[in-house]
Amino acid sequence: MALLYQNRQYIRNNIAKKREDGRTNEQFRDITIETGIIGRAEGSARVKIGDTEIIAGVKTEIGKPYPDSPSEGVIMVNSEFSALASPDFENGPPREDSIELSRVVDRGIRESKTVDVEKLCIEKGEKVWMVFVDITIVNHDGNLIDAAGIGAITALLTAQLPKLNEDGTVEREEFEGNLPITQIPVPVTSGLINNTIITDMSKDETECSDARFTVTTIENENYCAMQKAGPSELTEEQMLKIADIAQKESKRIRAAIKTAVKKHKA
Amino acid sequence: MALLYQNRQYIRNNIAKKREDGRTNEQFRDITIETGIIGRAEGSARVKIGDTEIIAGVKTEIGKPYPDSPSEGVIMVNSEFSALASPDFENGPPREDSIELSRVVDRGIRESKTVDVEKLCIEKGEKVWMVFVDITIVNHDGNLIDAAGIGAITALLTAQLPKLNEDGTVEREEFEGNLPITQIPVPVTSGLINNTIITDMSKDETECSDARFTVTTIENENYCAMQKAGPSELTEEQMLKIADIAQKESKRIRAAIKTAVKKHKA
Amino acid sequence: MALLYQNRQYIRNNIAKKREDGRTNEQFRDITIETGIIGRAEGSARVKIGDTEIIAGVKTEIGKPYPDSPSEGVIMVNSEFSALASPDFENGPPREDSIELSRVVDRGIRESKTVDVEKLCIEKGEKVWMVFVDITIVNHDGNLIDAAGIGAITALLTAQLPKLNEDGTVEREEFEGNLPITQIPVPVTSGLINNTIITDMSKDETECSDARFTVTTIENENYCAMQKAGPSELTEEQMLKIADIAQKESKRIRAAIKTAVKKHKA
Amino acid sequence: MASNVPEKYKTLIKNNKRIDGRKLDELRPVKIEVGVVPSADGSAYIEIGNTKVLVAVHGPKEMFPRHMINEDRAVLNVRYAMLPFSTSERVRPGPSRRSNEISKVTRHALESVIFLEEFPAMGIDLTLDIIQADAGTRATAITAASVALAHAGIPMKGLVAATAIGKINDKLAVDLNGPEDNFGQTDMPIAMISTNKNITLLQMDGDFTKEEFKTSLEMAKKAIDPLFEAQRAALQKYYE
Amino acid sequence: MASNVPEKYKTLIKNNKRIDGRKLDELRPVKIEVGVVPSADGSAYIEIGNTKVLVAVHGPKEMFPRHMINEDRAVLNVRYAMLPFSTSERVRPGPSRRSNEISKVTRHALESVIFLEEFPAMGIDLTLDIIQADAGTRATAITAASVALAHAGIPMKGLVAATAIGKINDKLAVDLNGPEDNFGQTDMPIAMISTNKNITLLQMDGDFTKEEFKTSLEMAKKAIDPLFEAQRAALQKYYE
Amino acid sequence: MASNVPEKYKTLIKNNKRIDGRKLDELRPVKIEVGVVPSADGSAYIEIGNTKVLVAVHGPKEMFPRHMINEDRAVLNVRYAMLPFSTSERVRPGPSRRSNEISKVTRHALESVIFLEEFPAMGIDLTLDIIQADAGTRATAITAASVALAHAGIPMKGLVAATAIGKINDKLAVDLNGPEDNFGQTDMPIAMISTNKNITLLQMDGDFTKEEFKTSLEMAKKAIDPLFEAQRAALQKYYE
Repeated sequence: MALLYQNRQYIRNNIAKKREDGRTNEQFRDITIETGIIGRAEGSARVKIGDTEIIAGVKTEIGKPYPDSPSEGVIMVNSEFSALASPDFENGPPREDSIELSRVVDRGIRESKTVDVEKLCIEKGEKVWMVFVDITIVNHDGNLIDAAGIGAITALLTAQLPKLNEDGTVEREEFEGNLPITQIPVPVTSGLINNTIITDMSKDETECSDARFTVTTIENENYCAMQKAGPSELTEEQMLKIADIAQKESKRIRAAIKTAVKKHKA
Repeated sequence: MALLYQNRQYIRNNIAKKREDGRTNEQFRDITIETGIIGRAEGSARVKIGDTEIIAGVKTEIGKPYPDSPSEGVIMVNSEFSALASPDFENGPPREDSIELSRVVDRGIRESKTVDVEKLCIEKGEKVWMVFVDITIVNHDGNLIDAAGIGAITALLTAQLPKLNEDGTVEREEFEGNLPITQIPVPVTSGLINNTIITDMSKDETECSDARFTVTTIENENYCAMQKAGPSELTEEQMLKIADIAQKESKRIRAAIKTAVKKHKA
Repeated sequence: MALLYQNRQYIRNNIAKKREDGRTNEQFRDITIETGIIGRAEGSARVKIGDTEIIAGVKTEIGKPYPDSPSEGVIMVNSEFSALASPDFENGPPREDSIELSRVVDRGIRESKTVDVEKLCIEKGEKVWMVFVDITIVNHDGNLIDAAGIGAITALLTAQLPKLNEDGTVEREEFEGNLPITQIPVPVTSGLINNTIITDMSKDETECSDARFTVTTIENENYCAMQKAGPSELTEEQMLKIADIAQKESKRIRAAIKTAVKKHKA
Repeated sequence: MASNVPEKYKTLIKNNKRIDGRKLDELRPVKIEVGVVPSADGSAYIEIGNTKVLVAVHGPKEMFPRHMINEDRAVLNVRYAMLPFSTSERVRPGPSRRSNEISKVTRHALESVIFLEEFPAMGIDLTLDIIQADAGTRATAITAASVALAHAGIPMKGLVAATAIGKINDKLAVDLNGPEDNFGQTDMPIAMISTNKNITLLQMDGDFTKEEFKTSLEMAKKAIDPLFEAQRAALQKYYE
Repeated sequence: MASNVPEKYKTLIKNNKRIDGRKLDELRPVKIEVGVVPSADGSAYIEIGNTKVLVAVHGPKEMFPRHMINEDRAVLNVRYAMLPFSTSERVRPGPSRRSNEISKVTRHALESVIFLEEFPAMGIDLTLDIIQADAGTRATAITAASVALAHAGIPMKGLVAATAIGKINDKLAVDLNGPEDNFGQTDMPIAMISTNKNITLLQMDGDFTKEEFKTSLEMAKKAIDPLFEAQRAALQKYYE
Repeated sequence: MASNVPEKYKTLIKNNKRIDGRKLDELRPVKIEVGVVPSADGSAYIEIGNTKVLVAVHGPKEMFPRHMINEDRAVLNVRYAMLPFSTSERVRPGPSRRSNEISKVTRHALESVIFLEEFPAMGIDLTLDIIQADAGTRATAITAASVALAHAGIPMKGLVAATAIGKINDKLAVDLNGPEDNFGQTDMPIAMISTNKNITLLQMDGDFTKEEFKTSLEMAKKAIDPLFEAQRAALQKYYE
């Protein structure tokens, strides 16, 4: 359900003083990360940030490489708003949001070379592993990009490659080792509401926001991906501030991912 | 044209006493089966049940097998409502009905192993025959599923495989023998109108019906496929009764199919 | 913007006496042809006829031949109305016009054997060159078919085939010679407005026209393609007259194409 | 007009006879039947040689989709489709660029004879299903369509029939069959109005001199008469 | 019902025990949880063996698309989807012929128990997401769906639950798992109403004698009771 | 940022000069022309190096589709497309995930400067056709777009221009060209408003330290000035 105009105005006018749920401006909601939740998937994760919940699953297929990168596997990240998650998706303009979510998470994984795609080559120019990360939004209470990004990397870190038979067929119930993952990118999104910077916005807060800025950080504290969204402009200072927050918060989240993965492998 | 409310009520109220066209409850309309009607097709049939008319045609192509069944050919049954058949198709909700028709006929042929798909393998994992049965509804006066099912199996029984040249190309004007058909499944559909079981419903009767139940029988009198449709519930007794009718009626229809095929091959 | 009824009537009533822009009935607007305008394309051209402007570009790919012509390359001509060209495209019934434009230009090139497709075969049954000619309408002031046809053949005449490496990959920055072009077909379209034959109609004139007739001529003055469009009938005499005009006008246009191509290759 | 002509189709004319025995100006056998689709408002089945087409008319009726309504006249909606089993290689169901274009030229071939202004804001749906294709499918469909429209009681100022003139082994010939179309030099489908022989459809691919084009139009004018007769006979037979 | 049965699945029953240790008339373990999707009006999560499904209900609410409105009653919109990672081979996102058909039979399986006439002109959206598939996805989804509808407060004359009866190694068995479905002889999903055990969904593929069909219906009637109990228990637990 | 870097692109900077001879903080040559599409309400053609873009504006006008109307302000509809022949490998016509996303960020890059509230319930269509792509297509398109909007007479509080800051051979550089984008380490397209240098678009892929990010923003602020000048000059020239 979209917010009423009055509620919008109330949130916007009071945001500088207090958030609806009492958090400080830069405070995340509780994050829980579960692994191994889907037996059919090569890797999987459930991520909750407050009431937001997503499921990520990794599947593999054998395919042909792209003509311009004959010795590289393919990685595709796809996120879909299930009708499960919110009735708004039926009526409103969801497709564009869904595409942006999908693209931001996809680029965050692919262009940051998180997966060493050269190790996914089976036969140059002919056969490579294609790795699909599919993300389903189960419940939408804001900050989908961060939840999806955390889910995607966690699912990849726990994923295994199926065994390849001599005759080229795939043995779906045996595995040959982990995916070649090189780093753990963590996206952190903050928004601007009535000129106040707010991190990990709820769905209501997102609807009241003027702009959003997602900054993805890797372990050495460098940034590997960024995306501004929303119609309003941001100042240089606001962007630097949000990037700072992301650097700081990503450490804690990365630690939680590592703990979940370690527990999974134990 | 959809029935007026008054006509609907009239049919429903009187169905237990008499059907519009004077048939008894379990009585089929006249069925005519013609074969070899399309010279370009590998096999073909025209089936009329009363004013309902369908055309079925078999075409073959060479394709790749599915990865999980590398030594099996592929059989696909597809039925389309042509705009020829009824103006309702333009406006109403036809797609879902069309998909159900298509799926029921498809499953009735495919999952009952009517075609021995292992005999359609040309080169394991690489090349198999793909057999397409396409059904077009020419005139719609009810009971499309039975007409389509009869048309599909008749077309398959009269179909021949094109000759395969040494170099892998297909010689479309020469043939190498029949398709490997193992049995003759015959669907018989009855419906429930105001708690009366009615077989081979006309289009008007179908619009008045609460539920339908299609039962497909093979030569040894066993059932090979069933499908309940429509929003109303059926009792166990009603289902057993409809299955009985199907067993009985299918014999007569199968005999007619065999006669048509024998005549075709003579 | 569609013409107002009054303007339509004015143009129709006066067409026999004078055209809006003062041309004689059979007179073309100025035609300009530029080549080599897109560095990424294997061949390209910009054609203006009055205010009508199109861009044509040739791209090549390696693909599989069609099963029924295993030793022939593939040529595809595709024209799209960009939203650039006119706001009418958003609302009106543009798709059908776009398809007709595309088909007429495509057939004019393909079925007239303008490209010797047998010379595009790399490995029989396995690998052939696929040549795509894509045409974008930049500004629409009528007579799109002639502009598109002139652009397509000019782009093809200036196009080169990329170098093929030993290992089957394509070297996009080196070339191995021209495309095998056998003739220069030139389409000329005239229309019927209130029973007067008018050549090279503007957009307004096209909207007032009752029928159009496109006649494509090759160098030996023979016709290689024709297409009547529009709901009105044409008499035999009108068709012969329009074919005559096409024969005459195509010479001048072909000379302009040749000049542009010669200049390009110099 | 393929490049690889099989041996047996290199000579398409011998002693002025074509491969199916016809003379150069002879149509294939024509068969037209009216009223073959009971649920339609008008319908016709046609065979011209091995080309077989079913045509149905629904309407005049409420126009869908609504935003395409024309307040001044009826809209003619034409849907041409080759059924999947109508040719050697299976045709994938659903519209293609080719079928969309043919739907459009077919509509234009028929619109000028129908008194569309008698049914403002309404729609007339015309479905053309090609059951078996052996060249000339659009011409055959158009010939059947005006019969089906007449059967539906839609007022027209004349009938429209269509055939093709082609060039094979350098000679002009009427109503090409499959091999003649595939391995000949030129194909020109043409539709005319019964009352004045004016042309409502003309397409050409191949090669014609100016003289050949002129002669083709003359040949079409003559060749098309038996089609108008067959149309009238079929309608008459139906109403007898 | 594939033709190549791996060695280990040739014997699906040994000493009257099935490969997962169940008796022939025994359901797989069932777990139902209510209210798992906070933003939905009703929701349920279900596990039956290794098949896992999430169901959400939104509505009754304004009906979209508008032209599908029924002025006399609510329209039940059902969307069944297998999530891409729910099976061995990835499922491409988006509707398929199979998922469209299952959406339809699922709607029919539930409509007769819902008092749709209480919400004229409105829509009830039912989303069924298969998270993990190990046979029986439609039956499992239907069982969860009537719980989610109840949770959404939609009035119903009874609950609907579903299971499957199958034939494996020539014996009838309840609630097939993945290998039993793939390498068995027959699969018959069936849905019943809690109040009268009438049948709202029945599909069958494979091979049944008349007697086997009769027996199957009897087996289904008995086997389905624990599902109704699990449904009630889940709702009760939620409201405690 | 591909993994296989050809020998000739391993060194992208030599003696502080880039492969096309530019300094690190130097834009490629810029050429802007106004009014190139006569039938549009506003239009611009731009070349930045080898990247060439045509932009057209239609509107403010009636908004389609109707259900997307905003009663309080105009809706900006943006359609970004790479023409099929604009890159080495042909681009299939029609929208892609990439083009949809770029359409969206481009809309957001421009909306905040347009006085959309002056045209309630109307639509402004902005078409961006990439004719030739050599990196920076979205930045180049945005720079042209605000010129085309001005040409269409749409009131704006400032112009928007865009460029990219990248990292190549570990050094920051302005306005990457094709090989620099393909074989460099980082690409950050950025759009700013002429009046206050606030940021309306920023995307980044690759690797930046915190310091590099800060420096990049500073570099962008300086580098973008010649683009604003080119925009103004093009408009001025048109109206002279």
